[in-house]
Amino acid sequence: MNFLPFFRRKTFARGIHPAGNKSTAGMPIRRMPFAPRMILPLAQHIGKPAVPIVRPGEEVVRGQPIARADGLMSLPLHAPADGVIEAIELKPSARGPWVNAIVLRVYEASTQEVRWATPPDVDALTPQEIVAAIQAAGIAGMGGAAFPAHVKLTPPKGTVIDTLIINGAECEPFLTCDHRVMLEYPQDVIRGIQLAMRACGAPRAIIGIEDNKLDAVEMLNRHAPADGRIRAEAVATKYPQGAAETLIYALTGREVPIGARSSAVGVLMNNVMTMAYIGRLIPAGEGVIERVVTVAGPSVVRPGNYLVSLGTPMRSLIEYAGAQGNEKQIILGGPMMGEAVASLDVPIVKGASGVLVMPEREIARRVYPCIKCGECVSVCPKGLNPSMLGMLAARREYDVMAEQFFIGECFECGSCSYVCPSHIPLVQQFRVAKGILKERAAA
Amino acid sequence: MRERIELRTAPHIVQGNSVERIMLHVVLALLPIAGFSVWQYGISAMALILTVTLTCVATERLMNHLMGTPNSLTDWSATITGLLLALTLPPAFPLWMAVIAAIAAIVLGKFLFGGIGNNIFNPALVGRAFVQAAFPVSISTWAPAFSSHRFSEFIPTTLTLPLMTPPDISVWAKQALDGFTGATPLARWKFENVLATPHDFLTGAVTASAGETSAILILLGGLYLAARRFLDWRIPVAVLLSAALTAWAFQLYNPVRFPDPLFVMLSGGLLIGAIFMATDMATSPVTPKGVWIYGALIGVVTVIIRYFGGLTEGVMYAILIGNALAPLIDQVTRPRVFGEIKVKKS
Amino acid sequence: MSEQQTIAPSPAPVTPSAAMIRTLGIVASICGALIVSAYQITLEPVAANKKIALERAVFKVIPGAASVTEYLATPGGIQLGSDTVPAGAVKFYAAYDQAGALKGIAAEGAAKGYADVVRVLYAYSPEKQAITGVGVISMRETPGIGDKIYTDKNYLKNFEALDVRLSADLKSLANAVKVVKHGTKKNPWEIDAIAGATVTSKAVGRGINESAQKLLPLLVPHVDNVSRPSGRQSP
Amino acid sequence: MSESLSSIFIGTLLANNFVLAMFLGLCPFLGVSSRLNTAVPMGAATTFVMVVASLCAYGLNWLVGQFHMEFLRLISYIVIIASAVQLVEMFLKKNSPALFRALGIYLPLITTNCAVLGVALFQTAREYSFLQALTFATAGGAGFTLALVLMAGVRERLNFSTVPQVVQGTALSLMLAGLLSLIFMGFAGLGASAE
Amino acid sequence: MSLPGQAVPSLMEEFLEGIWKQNPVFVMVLGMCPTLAVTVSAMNAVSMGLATAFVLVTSCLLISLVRNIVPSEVRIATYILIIATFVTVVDYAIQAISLAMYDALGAFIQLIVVNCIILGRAEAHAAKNPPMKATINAVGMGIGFTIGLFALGSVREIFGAGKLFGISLFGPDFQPWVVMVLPPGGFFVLGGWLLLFNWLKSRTPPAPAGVKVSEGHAHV
Repeated sequence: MNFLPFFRRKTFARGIHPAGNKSTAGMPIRRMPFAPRMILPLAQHIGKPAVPIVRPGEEVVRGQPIARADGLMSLPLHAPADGVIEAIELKPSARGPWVNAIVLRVYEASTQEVRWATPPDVDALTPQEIVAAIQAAGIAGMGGAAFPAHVKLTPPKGTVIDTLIINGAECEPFLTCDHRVMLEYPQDVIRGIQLAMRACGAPRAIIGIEDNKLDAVEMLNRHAPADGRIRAEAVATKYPQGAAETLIYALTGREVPIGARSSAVGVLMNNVMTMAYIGRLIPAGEGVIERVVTVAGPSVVRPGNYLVSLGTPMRSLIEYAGAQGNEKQIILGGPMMGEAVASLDVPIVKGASGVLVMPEREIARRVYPCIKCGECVSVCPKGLNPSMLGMLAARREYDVMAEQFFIGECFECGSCSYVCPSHIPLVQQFRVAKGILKERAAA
Repeated sequence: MRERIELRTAPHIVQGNSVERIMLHVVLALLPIAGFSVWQYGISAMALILTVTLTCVATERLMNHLMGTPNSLTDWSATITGLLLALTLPPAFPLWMAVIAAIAAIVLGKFLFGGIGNNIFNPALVGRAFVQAAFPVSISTWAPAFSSHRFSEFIPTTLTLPLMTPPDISVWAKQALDGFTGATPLARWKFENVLATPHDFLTGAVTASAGETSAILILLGGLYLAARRFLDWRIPVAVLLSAALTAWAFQLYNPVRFPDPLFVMLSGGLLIGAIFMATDMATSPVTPKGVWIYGALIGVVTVIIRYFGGLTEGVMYAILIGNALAPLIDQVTRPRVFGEIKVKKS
Repeated sequence: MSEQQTIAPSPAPVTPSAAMIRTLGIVASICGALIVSAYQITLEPVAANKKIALERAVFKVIPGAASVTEYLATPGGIQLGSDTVPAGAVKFYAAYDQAGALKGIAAEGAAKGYADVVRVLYAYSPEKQAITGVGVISMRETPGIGDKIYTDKNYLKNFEALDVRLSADLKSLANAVKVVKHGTKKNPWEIDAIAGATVTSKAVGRGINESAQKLLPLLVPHVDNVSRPSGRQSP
Repeated sequence: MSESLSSIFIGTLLANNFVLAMFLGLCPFLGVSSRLNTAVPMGAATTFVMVVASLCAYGLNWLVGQFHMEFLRLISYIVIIASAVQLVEMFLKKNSPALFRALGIYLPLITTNCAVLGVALFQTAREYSFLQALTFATAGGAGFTLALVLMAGVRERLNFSTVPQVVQGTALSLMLAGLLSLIFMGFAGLGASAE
Repeated sequence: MSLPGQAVPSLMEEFLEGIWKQNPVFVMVLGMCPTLAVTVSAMNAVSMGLATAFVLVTSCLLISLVRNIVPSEVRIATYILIIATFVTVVDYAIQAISLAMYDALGAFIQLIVVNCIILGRAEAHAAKNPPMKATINAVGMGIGFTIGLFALGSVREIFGAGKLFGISLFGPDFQPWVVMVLPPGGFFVLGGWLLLFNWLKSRTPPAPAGVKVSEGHAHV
């Protein structure tokens, strides 16, 4: 028996404590009006891009499928509003490269009503049918990674899943969309979890929530069924608590071995908002056409949590929320792991949990040589040595990084860069290294 | 809405710490100690501190120029090296030798390896070890603290002409302060079996290097820096703890021959070494376990050199030995990578 | 760095053993001849050099001496010196003045100092039963500190009349020669250490004590045997 | 002079370290100290040969003394060391191929390592007894290994430093050796005042 | 050493090779044990240099003479035997000339046996060249080695004692830098010389062609 959790808050080793900046946590979710033009990239998820099933000039209604999944590792797309398909062409993506997207001109008269739904008999669905329904709804992981949810809920052959972990940690500063969803749609969350448990065969589910959101813990526990198979638990507020390995460790004490997936220790993990959308969309037989997005950052006039239609360009979103004029950087996602967007035409996609509008940094950050202060070593949640990795990366010794220093284990949480007093762009170097290693492995 | 947006990579927020901030605060913590030594030893100590610090800074700038590296004075590291070096020298040290020490510190200790962050050994200690080897007599010539004319006249050795042998100051020192013995508390214990009291140490009424005797100020500076996370508190704790435990064990073994742990902790440069020198980031290990091993090693080696070596003081060499071992310690104590379970040793 | 470059013979055509042995034999005989002739030629100059060096050292600690004779003190009595020193024997030198009268005895002491072994030659006066002088033969101590053992006048004063009387049973020194902390010398058999060069000054004392403890019990009962120069005597 | 074994050991290991204070075995010290995984076997092999050479030299010295042929001492030492290395090599090759492969390339180099001949010459000059000689050789080898390992650790870390171009190469190694030598001066006197 | 395919070097080139292009101390960094150990004064340095040069020249000559009759299996043994012989000769010669010098150089005279330069020259040059050429090359190497040792010894004596060849340079009040005659000083001074050469080399444009100076140092 492990009694430790009784005396210590559930958490993982190391990590950092950035300022929360969660002022939007108290703001209810508000719906944002349709933008005049929606941009819907075909690849809003990890895997094969969707295949368009509409042609330019075709009229669509809100909720209508406009692209189909291309195989198992793929998801369909649904029209977020009534309108006409304007084009299927290359558009800028958050990461920079231009990608194929369906452009939809929205009719001004489009209503908020979803006009395309095929509600199933939820209670009669088999696990396989639930998985198929989740895929048909086009649900991707809504925490940010956008991994197709149905794949995440299919345990690999031969593994037994005893615990489904729901990630409600929301450890990134600024972001509060998961928090609001848990507070405002607890029934959806619980219903989604129940469906997910049926899909993957897990006998129990634990919702991990950082202890700066005890109201959400209480809310979900209140709505959880009495059989006790689903319960919400508080974990320490610490970054990166919401990463898969760290949250699984905090809640179950199990360590996912290097190179293995979480199913190896009998666990599957999904984001809480994904659960909410499963719980809402599967019974209704609808597809994902909108999501809750936190709009925050020092340069926003009206920060808050907005229900935003997928495909809404940054420009429209920021115009609606208001910018203060000193904005310098738009970040899609959280401040620790999010991407700075290259263009204001970049749209909200399924994995976009937040839009942060940041001002210019006050002081120029001069990069010094590594002074071996060891701060990065003392914060790396994976127990890596970022200082050494950084020096190796600077010398392009990528193989040494992989073989002796486990660069493959780095999930780019950014803790090392956050604390580095020499301002070395460690995460950036690691990304380059991992990219090159991947290329070499493929070659 | 401006179209010019900037692209940076994650993370987009930072802790706001920086090398120059850390270093600046170390300088601030050292200033009171330097001030106390000027109060103790007068204008000679002042001249020593200024000469060494300015030489360090000038050498750093010159090396920047020669190596074609950017100006590194703004990171304050050369200033720290200068202050620390000055504080470890005897107040009567001839200024020309102090200049040599400062040049050796910056050139041999730092730029040989490529400047800040790359050095293997603490530069200030390299400088001191160099003059310890070069001028063994001058570096063990001590001047009395609180002599009456300390603010109006230099100690005779201070202004020795460059390259020349400094004069014998024993007669002057005896006049300057009645009953002056010319030996540090450690030397007096080692060779004469006379133990200084904690009171002597706390008031600075002992013979020592310029910055060794202000125990309270050193501790306060250390507490300040540790509280603001500008130094790794584990290192001084490990050094002092292991030195005290080793001294205590020896005292249990032979209470007549070996002094009490408090004497060991307060005497010599153990405090300033543990707090300001062993903690030098570039030259100490980075792994959590390694930091403890490193600190403990310094404490034990200090006591062993003091008790059994030819020198009276071992802190400097103990830290340098720790520095030399730090890369090995780091290799041996690599933390377990998360998920590294029963990993096959290749 | 060429680690790979070894001196292992390369696989060449095998040479018959006889040829190898013959060649090695030829080379070895050339070498042998060279060495032996070098040894023979230098034998005398080397011996003369050694003699001069020895005399210079002995005359320094025993002023007024004009000749030196090497002896061995053995449990069986005093013998003339030879190159090999049998176990239990101690080598010493007797110094005589112009007239051939014994001026003093000199012997070597050695002990580990600060950096390496410190070897000293001390003069013993049989009539005073005391050590009357000391000189350094070799040392590698820190210049400026360790060399105080032959520059520090106060320290050298210790050896003007250092008491090394034997105990009543003539088996050991009545009082072992001891180095005491600077400024605490009370007895004539004590040596006042040099402050700041304690390790080296102690080594000198230890070396003398060790040597005297061995030599004097063997020498003193037979000291009359060496009162006049005999045998191998320097001109 | 009777020097205690512990005093010989500590003194030879630290204060009078073969490499850093007596300049013995510098070529392998500078050549094989760039990586830890070659430094350790090199140190071990050298230590082993030093002990063997010391024992042989002790016996040989006695033999030479018996026949009053001091002029053959040097030549016989170097021959016996070369043979000892050869024997060790053959022995390892036969009985421990793994170790032989690990040390293989270093063994021939040890013949011309002056630390090995140095052990033989110094123990003769200091007239060490059998046990003293054995201690001396072991400590000498351990000291050689210690210096090698320290240097390798430091040099491996310097791989990641921006060492200026003019310093790189042997100059840096020498400067590092100088600094290590400076540091080892702190051990001076250790083991000397053991009264 | 001459590389294959290169024009055969003249005797003058053979002679100069060891003095400058392949200086054993500064370029090849060989034979460092005596280089550092005995160079506490210029006198010791020059004596050691000459002693080594003597062994180098005589053994190279002898090795060159017997090079054609020595089977390759026993060649190293033969070389060591020859070198050890001449070292023993030098050892006695120095004892006969000056005992003080013999004491100052200590065991390092006998350690000439394992000086990498000598065995290296024997193996790489004398064993492949006629006596005349081998001797001239050895003389050059010996002089180069002596110059290298003198460069070290003079710097160490000037700083460490304020003297050169025992003659005081700065008057009686000079404060010696003791570190220079201690082991670290030896490392620092040789390191400093190498730095100086590196620096000079980095300032001059690289030579167009010719013998490529090997990096680091070779082992024999």
